[in-house]
Amino acid sequence: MTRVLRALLGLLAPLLALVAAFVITSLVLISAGDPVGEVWSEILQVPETRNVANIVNQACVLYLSGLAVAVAFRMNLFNIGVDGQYRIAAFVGAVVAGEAWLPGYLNTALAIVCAMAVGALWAGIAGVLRATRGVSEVISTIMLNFISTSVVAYLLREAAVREEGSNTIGTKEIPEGSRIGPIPLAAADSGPTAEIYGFVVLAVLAGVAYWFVMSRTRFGFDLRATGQSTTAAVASGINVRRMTIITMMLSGAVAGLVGLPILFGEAYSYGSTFQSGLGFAGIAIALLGRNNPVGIALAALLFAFLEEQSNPLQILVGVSPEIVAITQGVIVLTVVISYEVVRRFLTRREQSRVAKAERPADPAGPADPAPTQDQEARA
Amino acid sequence: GGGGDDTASDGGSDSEGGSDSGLKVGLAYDVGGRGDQSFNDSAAAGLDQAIEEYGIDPQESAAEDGESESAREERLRTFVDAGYDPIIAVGFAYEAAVAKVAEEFPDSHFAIIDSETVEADNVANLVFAEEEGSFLVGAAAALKTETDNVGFVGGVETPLIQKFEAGYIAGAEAVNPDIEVQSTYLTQIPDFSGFADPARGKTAAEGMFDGGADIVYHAAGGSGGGVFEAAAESDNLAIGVDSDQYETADPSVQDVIMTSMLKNIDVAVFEYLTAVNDGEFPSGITRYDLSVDGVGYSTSGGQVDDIADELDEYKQQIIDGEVEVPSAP
Amino acid sequence: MSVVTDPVATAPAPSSRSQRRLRPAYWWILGIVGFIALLSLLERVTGADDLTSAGTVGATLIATMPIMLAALGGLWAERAGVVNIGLEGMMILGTFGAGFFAFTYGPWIGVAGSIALGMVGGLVHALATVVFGVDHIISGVAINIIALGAVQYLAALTFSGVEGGGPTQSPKIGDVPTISFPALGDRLGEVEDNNWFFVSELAAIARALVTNLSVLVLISLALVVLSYVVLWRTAFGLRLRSCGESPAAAESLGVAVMRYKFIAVLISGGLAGLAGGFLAMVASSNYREGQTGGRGYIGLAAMIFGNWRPGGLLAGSGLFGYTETLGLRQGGTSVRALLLLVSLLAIAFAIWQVRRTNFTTAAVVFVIGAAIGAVYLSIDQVPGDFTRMTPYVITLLVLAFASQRLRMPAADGQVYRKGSAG
Amino acid sequence: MTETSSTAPGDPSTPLAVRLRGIGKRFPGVIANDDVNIDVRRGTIHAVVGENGAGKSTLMKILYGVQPPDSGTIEIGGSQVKLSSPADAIKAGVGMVFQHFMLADNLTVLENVVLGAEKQHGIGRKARAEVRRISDAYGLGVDPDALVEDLGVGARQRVEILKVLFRGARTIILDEPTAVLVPQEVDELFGNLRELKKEGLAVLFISHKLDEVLSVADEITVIRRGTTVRTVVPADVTSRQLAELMVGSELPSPGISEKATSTRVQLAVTGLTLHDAAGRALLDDVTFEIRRGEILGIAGVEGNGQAELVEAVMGMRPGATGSIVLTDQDLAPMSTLRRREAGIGYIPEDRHRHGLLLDSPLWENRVLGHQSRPPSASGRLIKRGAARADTQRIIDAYDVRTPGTDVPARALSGGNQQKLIVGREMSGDPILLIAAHPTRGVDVGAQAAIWNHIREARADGLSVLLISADLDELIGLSDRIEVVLRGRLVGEFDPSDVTPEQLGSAMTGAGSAA
Ligand SMILES: Nc1ncnc2c1ncn2[C@@H]1O[C@H](COP(=O)(O)OP(=O)(O)OP(=O)(O)O)[C@@H](O)[C@H]1O
Ligand SMILES: Nc1ncnc2c1ncn2[C@@H]1O[C@H](COP(=O)(O)OP(=O)(O)OP(=O)(O)O)[C@@H](O)[C@H]1O
Ligand SMILES: [Mg+2]
Ligand SMILES: [Mg+2]
Repeated sequence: MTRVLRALLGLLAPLLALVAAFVITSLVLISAGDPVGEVWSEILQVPETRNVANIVNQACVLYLSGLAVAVAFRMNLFNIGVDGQYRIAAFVGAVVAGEAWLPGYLNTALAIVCAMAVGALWAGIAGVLRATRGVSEVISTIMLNFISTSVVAYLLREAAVREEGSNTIGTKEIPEGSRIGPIPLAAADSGPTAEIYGFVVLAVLAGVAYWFVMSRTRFGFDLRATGQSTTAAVASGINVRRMTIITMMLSGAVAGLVGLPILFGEAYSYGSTFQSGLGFAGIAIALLGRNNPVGIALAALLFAFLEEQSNPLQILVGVSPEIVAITQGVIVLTVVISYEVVRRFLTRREQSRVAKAERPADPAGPADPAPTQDQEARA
Repeated sequence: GGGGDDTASDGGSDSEGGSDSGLKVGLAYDVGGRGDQSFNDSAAAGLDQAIEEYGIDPQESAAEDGESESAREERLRTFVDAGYDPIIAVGFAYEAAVAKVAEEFPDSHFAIIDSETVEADNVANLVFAEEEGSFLVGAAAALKTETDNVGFVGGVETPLIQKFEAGYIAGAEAVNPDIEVQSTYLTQIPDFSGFADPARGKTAAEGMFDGGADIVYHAAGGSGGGVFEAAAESDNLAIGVDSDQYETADPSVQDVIMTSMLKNIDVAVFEYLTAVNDGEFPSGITRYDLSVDGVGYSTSGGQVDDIADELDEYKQQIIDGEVEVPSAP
Repeated sequence: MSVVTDPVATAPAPSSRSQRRLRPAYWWILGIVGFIALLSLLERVTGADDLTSAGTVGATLIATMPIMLAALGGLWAERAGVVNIGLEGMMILGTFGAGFFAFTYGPWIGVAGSIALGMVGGLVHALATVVFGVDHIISGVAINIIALGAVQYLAALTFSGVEGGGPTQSPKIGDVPTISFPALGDRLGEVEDNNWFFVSELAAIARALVTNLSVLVLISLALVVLSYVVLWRTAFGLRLRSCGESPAAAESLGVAVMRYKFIAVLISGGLAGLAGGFLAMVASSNYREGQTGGRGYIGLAAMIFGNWRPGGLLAGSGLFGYTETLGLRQGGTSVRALLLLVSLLAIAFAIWQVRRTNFTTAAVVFVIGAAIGAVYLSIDQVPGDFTRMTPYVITLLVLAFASQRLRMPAADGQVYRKGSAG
Repeated sequence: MTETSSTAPGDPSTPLAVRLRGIGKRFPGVIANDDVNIDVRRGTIHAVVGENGAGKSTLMKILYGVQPPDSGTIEIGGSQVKLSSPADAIKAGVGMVFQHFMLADNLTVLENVVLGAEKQHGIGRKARAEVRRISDAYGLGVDPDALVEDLGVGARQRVEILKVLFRGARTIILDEPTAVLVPQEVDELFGNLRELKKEGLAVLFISHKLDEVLSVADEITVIRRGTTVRTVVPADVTSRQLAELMVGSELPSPGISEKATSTRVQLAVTGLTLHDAAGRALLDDVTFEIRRGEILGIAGVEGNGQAELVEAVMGMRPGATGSIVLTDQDLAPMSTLRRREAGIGYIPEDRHRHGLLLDSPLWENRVLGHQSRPPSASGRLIKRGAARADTQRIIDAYDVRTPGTDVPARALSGGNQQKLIVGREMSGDPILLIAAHPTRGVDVGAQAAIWNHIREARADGLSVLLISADLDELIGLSDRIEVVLRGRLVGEFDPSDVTPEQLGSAMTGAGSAA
């Protein structure tokens, strides 16, 4: 009964948020004198196949980023450093794959492992500082982001191959045999662009692994327990320092995957125009998806959808596409608010059930909640 | 609505002079878009001139910071789908996107600025010899300096900006082999805030002036405003970039802009559109170098009039191939 | 018994706190004097003469203020128990506010506009966290997204087609007045040029303070002092801080917790907005998209670095502004000189650790110190890529050595609901 | 009741300080208060007793304006008042010391005291002088400039009382003030209360320790299921009668404890020593043994090393030296988890901080601390089904009142949370149980149940290290009592011939070891 209710309410909350975001964004558009109807009909139209492919691809990248943030969040660690981690990891992965020390997919595998290892090590710095020196991971990962920018810029210039006359630099291209082939989305006539990254499969696997580890294994239990209460974790025999370091490294390892779909599916090298800022998007997506693997996937798809659909706004409607950033931010905020409203409702139900169980002979008889009197409703 | 729309249609309605050619031109800017007082604006100026003269129907769209490859591609495809032809992509960031989309739509025409690697029958590559123009302003700086110490502030350390640096240093050293050239960059890839952080630009330039320089050249986009301010506050000189910044700068700093390195993107865009208007779609590399006045230096303000002869001599030597200008430091 | 536990989990030793409270009031002055002496010694040894030049000091002031104001914004919010990771977004709003209002109505209205727009961000954060009980981090992240998008959208709307402006920048805007005493400045300049140990450095600092000093710098510094006085010396401040330490206790004593938190977050937003305004008006002279460059996050770091105290965050942002300035100015030589300093400090720390019989720590630190020293000896100039990392690396290093003494407000970041007392 | 008060307790002519009539308060699904009527006279101590969850705290919060009543009237000093916030209550002369201290650790005593009442004497020198004056006048011995963090429980309590007095309260509410105090501190507190009473103040006082209530109160009101059952005078009732009034039926007599001690040593601690960061000894050469089936009680004033002792044995304190041997295994090099696996169960002192994941469902709390052992885990995996089933077993066996295994632990009342913890720690048949204040804040019924469980397990050979501030519990349950003072074991007592007073003086260092 409650489970069904919970599920229903769980769906209701994001819906409420979407409506709120829609209304607020429309208000902004109206007050700015922009054509509201055209904007929404552009954004909300059914995407063409190639746009669907773009959405899935972008969502894949955002998903991995959200997952990386979520791993740390589950332990109450705030990894703002996914940005730096994926950047340095993608660079190393690109160099390794470009060098092609191993043939074919062995090379791919090696590059992926190296990227994850580098991401893990980079995040591990923050983990070690936190565990041994008590340095807030919030600060250290911010600092490490900036540092990784400089480090990668330096290394890129050292490692770069530059085509004569080109103004871009990049690492050596990954040989054809080591690329991860795309999955065609529809019949061939929709053009070569209607393909999604082969890496999507790996992203899905990462999501499944995340779910399994978090909810079914002892490690996941320890991680979540530590996140809820360090003191209780210590008392139950969890080595909190070790968990801190391992969790940060795990988060960094997942962050190491973030740039790889792009690397193996599209760019084939790491260079000046490699997509940036994915780590920060990941924070919003993890929060929006409530650290739940399916939720993160939906959040990533939503964000990617909005990005993709808003792209032509300027050309077709003459409205600056930044308007969807407002929509995205408002969604993040309103989703939480509506979850909070739903949560309070559920807690109240829970409370009354417990109370009934505690005193079976309650003269009040069957619960007759008087919500107007409720403390929280007033707050 | 988005700015591109407003200004573009302004331009369109002003176009009394031109015959209505019916050309629909799409302009895809790099980050910053029209109004960046830098190289996007330069491209916009070329477009505006074409609107004026040929009465074409333009549409513009700007890139966002750190966007994905597919976003750039989609921008081009949206132009194609909406019937724009030709489409001009401003900046090397569009290199891969143009290559891909041009192949998808062989019947549409594209031009890309600052990239010569895209090879296709329907793509025109409009490239510049920034190092040559920079050489001249480097020489000008060396001729004008009283301390034998000049500076260079780059916005973001990219190969493109390094071309400016390389040419500048070569020019300065051609005049005076013992000259000291201080050089710095504000940020590195992928942090492109170095093109938009006047505060940092000012600090860097101040450091150079305090370190003995009396002329600083910037290739830092919007951060250059800080360089001008630093020069104004310390009674030194600065050199602008891309367009004649003497014309566009705030009056309070106008006097310190000794000259500007001109990178005539506007000319390139206008010439391309002229050709298109005449019914031909150019393709392949068009190099705008000193020989065609695609790059150069500005003279407004008159501060380099006294050394114009020497500079012209260098210019001729470069055109004749007597002087080789390096394109990387 | 070699089992380790999280430092967070073990109670801090009370004695160390009591000792800290006994630190004399002139500690700060001693520290600053010592630091200047150290730098001037370093200048002599390494020949990096930009370390304490008036130019460096002046630029440091400018670089420090936005970070410091953001940090001060963070302080107000967190002292009332609300974590404000949305500082960056509020700062972005502030840059636009300054750009728009200063362009339209002049510099002082610009200052007010930046504060007002920052407060709008603060208002959203306060509504979300205080009224709706949303997790503070989530709200902050959302505000950063919204603010960036809103400002880009608004700028495209307002500055496009305006002479000198565009979708990503405002036209040049006026500046608040600056104060200069040229005569005094010149005299001090002479002293500075004489290169007397310590005296010249003091003169350089003084010269920076009497040359082109923006009124907004003075106001910002005054705000630090004012924040201290209000938060630690008034009843209002006591109540506000009590909301960050123990909201339940505060509420049980009749303090309107929600109201104080709300006010604190609003002030926080205003300060962050002013930080953005400073960036647009004083540090540069127009609004530019992306101008903040993560300074809001740095401000947050500076506040934590400064142990949630006004003096501390001033020091933290000063260190940041200083090292960033060094890197941007004559980075190669100056940062090389810093290497020597770091190396010597590390070795000194190692020796101290030996005396406290922490041999592993001592060994690790010693090796690091020696390695840095070796780098110092083997190069003339630090390459540009590395000078730009300096502020971040230094911050990490300092925190690694000092952060165990940090203590945040006890109820910081916790969502508080009314009626939780008891 | 030796001293004479200005007015005779129970004398109907004494003016009323507080008059509650028909107070009702509902929470969703619960009636916390229903038609509560209480009269509190000036110059008296009025006790309120009742089971866990009977509604005592709720009533007090209503009187202090924290929560508004749904129905009923409140009269203070003869005039009816409407209290919509603590500020109103303070204005009306009511002060409250909460069940959980309401102090900001990081602020000084002075700051804590003046908070919210800055108008009276400012926050500076004048206020400090006033705090000193009150502290001296009532013998509270509080230093205004001390950090609250550095204070022990007793001192914190006095700060709480000082807060109330500083605001000039005429009616003072104390919610379970003695739960954390040792007898000497309780005596001091009662001394303070009598002092206040003499000044004509009215004191409302809640406690689960009925003997205390009988000794200090002038009148006692019993609350059962949210309703006032009866108001009595101590002279008329025994504590057993009181308890029966509380639960509404006859109380089961506690089982007679039979010794089950064997000669086998189960736990041997030798030379256990621990220093704090400043080098002060927290534990100083602690040596003791516990035999199979033996309960060793540790008595001591809070803060004398009990917590450190427990944490050191559990392996939660880095830096402790000395040997700890459980049966044949040397525990010293083992992690907390390995120690638990070796057969130690642990009922922590602070169930919220150390015992529970408040936002996790009960079954996950069942797994906590047992995540490496069956039935909740096999290998590296958690067995959710088995964990749920075993949680249900605990719920049944320990009478945990809950609708199911999936509710978050936070939703349970303190007593039920405690029962769940006891049940969890007893599962897996530990050979040693470390129980720190196992019945703190738990009502008499649940208390008896927990004691019974411990006794039964002892009969099966369980050894117990029992820490408690409740000396009756310590004496009633232990086979042997050690007294700890400043980190050292200073004396051993036989519970069968020691009185709480003797123990108390040993704990404060006043008496000599037996
Ligand atoms: N804020 C609240 N929301 C919902 N229910 C509450 C709230 N506060 C108390 N209750 C319910 O009211 C009842 C009375 O609680 P109260 O805290 O007054 O009991 P108590 O007599 O003080 O118990 P104890 O002896 O354990 O302190 C409890 O059953 C509890 O479930
Ligand atoms: N603010 C609240 N919201 C919801 N329920 C509450 C609230 N405060 C108390 N309760 C409920 O009241 C009941 C008793 O709370 P209370 O804190 O008085 O517990 P307790 O038995 O006194 O335990 P402890 O001695 O550990 O404090 C619990 O069921 C708890 O869930
Ligand atoms: Mg209670
Ligand atoms: Mg209780």
